[in-house]
Amino acid sequence: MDLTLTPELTAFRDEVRAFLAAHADQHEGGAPKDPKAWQKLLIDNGYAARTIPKAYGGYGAEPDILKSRIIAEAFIEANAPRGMAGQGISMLVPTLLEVGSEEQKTRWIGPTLRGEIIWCQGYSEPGAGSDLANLQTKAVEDGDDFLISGSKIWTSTAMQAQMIFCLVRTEPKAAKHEGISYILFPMSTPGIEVRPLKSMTGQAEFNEVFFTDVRVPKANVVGGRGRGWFVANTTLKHERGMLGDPNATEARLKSLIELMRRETVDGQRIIDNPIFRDRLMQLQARVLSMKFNGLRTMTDDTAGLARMVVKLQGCELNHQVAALAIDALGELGILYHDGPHLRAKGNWQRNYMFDLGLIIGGGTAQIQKNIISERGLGMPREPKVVEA
Amino acid sequence: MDLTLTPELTAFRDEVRAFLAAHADQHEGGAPKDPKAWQKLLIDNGYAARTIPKAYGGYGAEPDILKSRIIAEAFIEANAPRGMAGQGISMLVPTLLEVGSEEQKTRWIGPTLRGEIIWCQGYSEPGAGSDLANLQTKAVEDGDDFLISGSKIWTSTAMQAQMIFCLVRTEPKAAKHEGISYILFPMSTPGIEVRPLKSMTGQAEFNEVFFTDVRVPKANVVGGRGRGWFVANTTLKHERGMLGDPNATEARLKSLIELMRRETVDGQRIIDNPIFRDRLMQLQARVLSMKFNGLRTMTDDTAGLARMVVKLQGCELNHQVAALAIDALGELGILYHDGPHLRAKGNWQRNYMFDLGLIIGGGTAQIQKNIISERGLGMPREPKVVEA
Amino acid sequence: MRFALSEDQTLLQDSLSRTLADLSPLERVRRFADENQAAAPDIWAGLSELGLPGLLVPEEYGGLGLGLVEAALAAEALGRVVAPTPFLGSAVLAPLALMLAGTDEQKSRWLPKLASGEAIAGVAISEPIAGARENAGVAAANGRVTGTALFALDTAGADLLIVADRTGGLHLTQLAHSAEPMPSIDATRPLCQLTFSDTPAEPLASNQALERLRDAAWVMLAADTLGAAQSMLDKAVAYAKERKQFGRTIGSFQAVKHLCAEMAAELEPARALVWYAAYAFDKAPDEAPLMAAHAKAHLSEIGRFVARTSTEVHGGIGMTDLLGLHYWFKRIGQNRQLLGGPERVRETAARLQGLIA
Amino acid sequence: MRFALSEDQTLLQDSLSRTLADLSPLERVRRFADENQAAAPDIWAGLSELGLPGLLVPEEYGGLGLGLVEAALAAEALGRVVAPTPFLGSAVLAPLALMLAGTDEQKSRWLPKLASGEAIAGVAISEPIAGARENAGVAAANGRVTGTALFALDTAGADLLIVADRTGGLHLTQLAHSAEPMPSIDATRPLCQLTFSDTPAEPLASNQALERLRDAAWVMLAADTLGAAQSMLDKAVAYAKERKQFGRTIGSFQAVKHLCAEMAAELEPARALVWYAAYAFDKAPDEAPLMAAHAKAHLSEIGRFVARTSTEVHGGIGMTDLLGLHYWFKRIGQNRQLLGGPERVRETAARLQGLIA
Repeated sequence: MDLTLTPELTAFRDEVRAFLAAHADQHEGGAPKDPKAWQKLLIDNGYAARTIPKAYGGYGAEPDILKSRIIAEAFIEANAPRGMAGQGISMLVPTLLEVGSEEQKTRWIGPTLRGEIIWCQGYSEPGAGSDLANLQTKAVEDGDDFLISGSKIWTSTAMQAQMIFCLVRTEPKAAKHEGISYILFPMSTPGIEVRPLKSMTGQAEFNEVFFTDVRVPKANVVGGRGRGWFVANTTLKHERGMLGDPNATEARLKSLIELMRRETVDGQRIIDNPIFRDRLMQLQARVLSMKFNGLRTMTDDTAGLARMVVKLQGCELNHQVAALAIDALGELGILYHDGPHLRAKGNWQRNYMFDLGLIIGGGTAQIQKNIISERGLGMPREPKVVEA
Repeated sequence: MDLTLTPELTAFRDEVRAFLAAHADQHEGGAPKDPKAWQKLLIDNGYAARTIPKAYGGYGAEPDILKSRIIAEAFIEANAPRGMAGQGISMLVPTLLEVGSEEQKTRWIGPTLRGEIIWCQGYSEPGAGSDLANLQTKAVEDGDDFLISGSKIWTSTAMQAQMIFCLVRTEPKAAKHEGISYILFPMSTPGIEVRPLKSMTGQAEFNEVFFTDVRVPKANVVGGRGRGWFVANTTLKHERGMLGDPNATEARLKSLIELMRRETVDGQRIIDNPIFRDRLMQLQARVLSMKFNGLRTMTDDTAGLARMVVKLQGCELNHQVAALAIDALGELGILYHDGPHLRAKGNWQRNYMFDLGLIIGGGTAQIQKNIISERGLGMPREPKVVEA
Repeated sequence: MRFALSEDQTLLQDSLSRTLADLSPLERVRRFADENQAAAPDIWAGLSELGLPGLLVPEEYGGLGLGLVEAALAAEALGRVVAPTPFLGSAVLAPLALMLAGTDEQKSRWLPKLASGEAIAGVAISEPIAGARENAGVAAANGRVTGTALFALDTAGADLLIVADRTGGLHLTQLAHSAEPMPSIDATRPLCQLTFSDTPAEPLASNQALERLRDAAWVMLAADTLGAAQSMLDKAVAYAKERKQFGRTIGSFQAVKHLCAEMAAELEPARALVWYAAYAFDKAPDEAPLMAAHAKAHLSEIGRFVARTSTEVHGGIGMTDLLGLHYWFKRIGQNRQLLGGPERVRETAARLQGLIA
Repeated sequence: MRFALSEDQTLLQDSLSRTLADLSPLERVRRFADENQAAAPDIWAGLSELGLPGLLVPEEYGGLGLGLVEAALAAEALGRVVAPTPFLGSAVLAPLALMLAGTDEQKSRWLPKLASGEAIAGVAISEPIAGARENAGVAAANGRVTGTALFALDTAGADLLIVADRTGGLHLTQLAHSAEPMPSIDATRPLCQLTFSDTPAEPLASNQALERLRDAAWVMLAADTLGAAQSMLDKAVAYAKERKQFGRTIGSFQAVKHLCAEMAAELEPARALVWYAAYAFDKAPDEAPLMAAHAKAHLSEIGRFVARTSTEVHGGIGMTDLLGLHYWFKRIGQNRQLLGGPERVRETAARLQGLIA
């Protein structure tokens, strides 16, 4: 156990800091002035698309978890925006790298990294939530094409996206997990309708997407026909890990402490209320646990279970941090939308609701507990039932 | 909604109070000086065995829930001991009254009420906990007798009992719930061995009882051969209701408040610690809820669900009250057994453990939740599984 | 002795529920919220036909002369359908203030109009109860009030306002210098900021009136949460029986069943607490403040649990606007904080028992 | 940078666990508890062969010269098998006290004997850390101590005692006027009341020594709970896989699976917190007090949850003495309160960050 940096890593950190200092004028308030230029600058210097081969538009470095962490920390320190995110970069690109054809890699990865193409994800369906594999969107063969019909839900960037990566049932007679293909197509293809889905926060964070005989070449399948379930699952795991990011939680706890120091009721600071302060300390212990747990998962081979609990614990913790903020604000905590008394633009209430959504989305808490008990603790799977 | 007493009930309350005042010399510190004489006095005046017919040694009054409550409150007020309890009186007697033969009623109820016979209960088995109906103790026919072999567990008064009421499998070929009989026999019958079962509290609150070819006349079956499951279930419900008695919880909360007013750390009273006080208030709201819920179940026909949750909520609440007492005591809270610094003879720790046992016993919290969801909310039963 | 609803009370609740099903279905609530309506006179007019505004008003002033138990049943019914009405301010707190502290003239002037639904009353009592934020608070002198009151209830189209000053004194005024909306999570009960500047106001003379208003408000908010939470449980159970995943209704999974059982186990005893708190307000005034505090705080806590758990049982769809489940979620959330969050209310509960040095 | 056990650390933990399996199986623990033994010299002698008593003692004094991370791993291993040993007092707190505040002479006199296991040290620091009960506390003057110290650790057969006075000063004494057992729930770690009456004692001069002892003790108690709770989870999972009810292993019921998953989800991140707290004690002294406090308080809370939940998964049998599960339950319960319950410890955590006015 040694958390000090080697001389090599110390030098690397200095290098990142120097880069950030030199380019501090290119962003403001945590956002780049020119997003595409900033993205190019980051890729060129290895601070975005770091481990993606140069041939496909990345920087081509060896994977190094510690360097990634150093980069992350230095960017937070400098309040500098990271490279572009989005489902294309975080989910499609790793998938293509793993199972895409040479042509698919060459064609899609570069433009996606450079922010020229925005993607959305077509996995979930209204009838299949936790039971993702039960998807019904069908792709019927028609010569060299498929005709795709059905609908998808929780498609977050569908309104902006030029392209979609989508799971469709290409082999209706195959078993549940084996008849699915992972396929790419433009959102401008005729037969696609996008309907925004307003969430409880009041914003349309998600969409429904409806397909009617959408014509897509068979060549757009990634990873082989009928292999879509397995292709998708690799990156789903990745997504679940992201959902409990302890750095974000730590930042929120910091804001909460500031809030409690600043706010008063009848002239008494909230932080001086022992009941709220005790709850704050309970949450702080949890935030630190998740932070060190995250540190551990990066460098400890025995941390399988530690990795598996991140989504469940991290999302719950975010929700609890927001709950304490609302409670600490008292009546001010119910304000929302706008108005002179509103705090933090209503973000505490928004997070309280949005984080509950994250507890449910990306594998509900119940599904997470199934996974932890079955894969983590080796307990029996849900037995098959006699009759549905 | 009217919680005032009618003139008739007011008069009844005065009568009970007068009785208690007149006989206050017959008990001390909450216990009768002569238990059997006290029991007789109570039965003769209708304060024990109140609704049991005179022919079987009871008082013979009509059931009246409000009068029962008035009696209970007056006895608490006067710190006077109630009539004898025990599984014979609370479980066997109601069962005999409902399904016993005339001969069985005449023979057993009177002596049981008078405290001349102590009973123990033989329901649970080591291999069948929550799955009570899966019992294996077998009763093999031998002429007019059964030969009983097997074992029982959680038999609380087996060391003192003269008699046992017991569930045994008399029809091995019948379905799980239909081959069981409810049978009575003396604990002095050859072939019975009792082994005390030490619990985590350090005391032997329970026993295991082993049977080897214990000879019992077939005539000792109550309620018909093969009907034992249904015979037993009537009184089991009764037991479950008793396990969450809100009066007992209220008394404990009162002691906890006294404790918190009295105890100090570094000279500061515990009750002046806002964190403990807030937890106390949370529990007080729950105690009051359970108290009024109990009141409601006595007089409200629509209180089916209210009745169903008593065991789950009441036992949990008792455990939480004890937990707060331990926490409020701090380091003193871990003391046990004896010693000059021990508080309340170690009862807070003992209750903390014993109440956890009650959360588990008499239908675990999980079983209770199954019952509430299935019978209370009409949700589907656990589906049958394909393979064990 | 009977701790159950009387036949009349059951009838009241049933007829109210039936009427509300017509007057305030989800589509109506949605329109109210989406259009940021400040008041729903259609709903209030319909409820006025049942006599709801005059529930607590004595018969001599044209009301039904009922007690807080009946008001709690009404609040529960309103919470069940998240109805947008000025019930708390106009039918409970303002009539109580007048009955407790009004002169005969004030009563005659206002109670009949409030009872018929002809007049609406807003109420601003947050500062002395929940604590002052942003230095808000109202000062009173010589029949005039000056200052700011936040979180004022039911002020939309109000014909009179009941305002508490910093010392707890109550005042009746017909004019506010300005009323600014305070947009909150629960669009079904709009809140306002009132600013007074030497505004004429009639004092309502009584020492304990504010405490009684507080107790009544706490019981009403608890009852509203009870109703809203009961709805959320009912909706979760219904959804779980219908929705299929993995070839089974999700209601057959033990995890889902147990979540529903836990909601029921929390709610059912809480119902008895709310009933008793209302009963105590009417019949056992010594116990009333403590019971009101416990009802408010406890329902806030279990309301939060039920709101969250029911949403979880609904899965992703529970997070969207499609089923409108969030209206209940937010109503419960708003009740939690209005007129004091549970921590503050429990502090009062402790103080009422002499547990605070 | 690596936040994982080193090869040496893994070896240490493995060899300790293997040795403990032999030295301190359940039967041995049971005998210790049933016979109210005050010390288990057989176990301590066996562990001394591994060098455990000298884990923290510098090599120049005959110890292993390791850090608190290794001590935390040892505490975890001891907690896993609820071993009755004077580890906390004799191998952690007393050596630390000497190293932090002892003179060269005191170090030379005691550290080698402590390191070899030849001498045992008791520690009495409860009053200035957890608060004084029953007016206990020790006063020191002119090389003598007078007063009562409750909840003294590892005093059975102790050759020396480290005692904190009311002002937080530390003293080394070889004589206690009297030592009365304080029977507690956890029979594996006997506690004592010490009474001093003008008893000769050598002052250990250092201002911050007591704070360092407190931090170390908190981390050790957290690590002990981590080990005990991990055992309880392992036992619950094993039992659930084996026990059948309703024709299925109970581990196939979702309710039971989820209870086990919740235990794992709580414990796994807590492990990282304990590691970091120990690491900070060794390498990041500025962070050490806060991390120690959080580790102590957090493990107390989740330890209670795991102790209760594992017992529930075991059903009735978990409540009996048959499986001995209660030794773990009680060990966790005792760790929770020793040297301050979580509420008090969190108050310290807040104070350390300047969050208390």
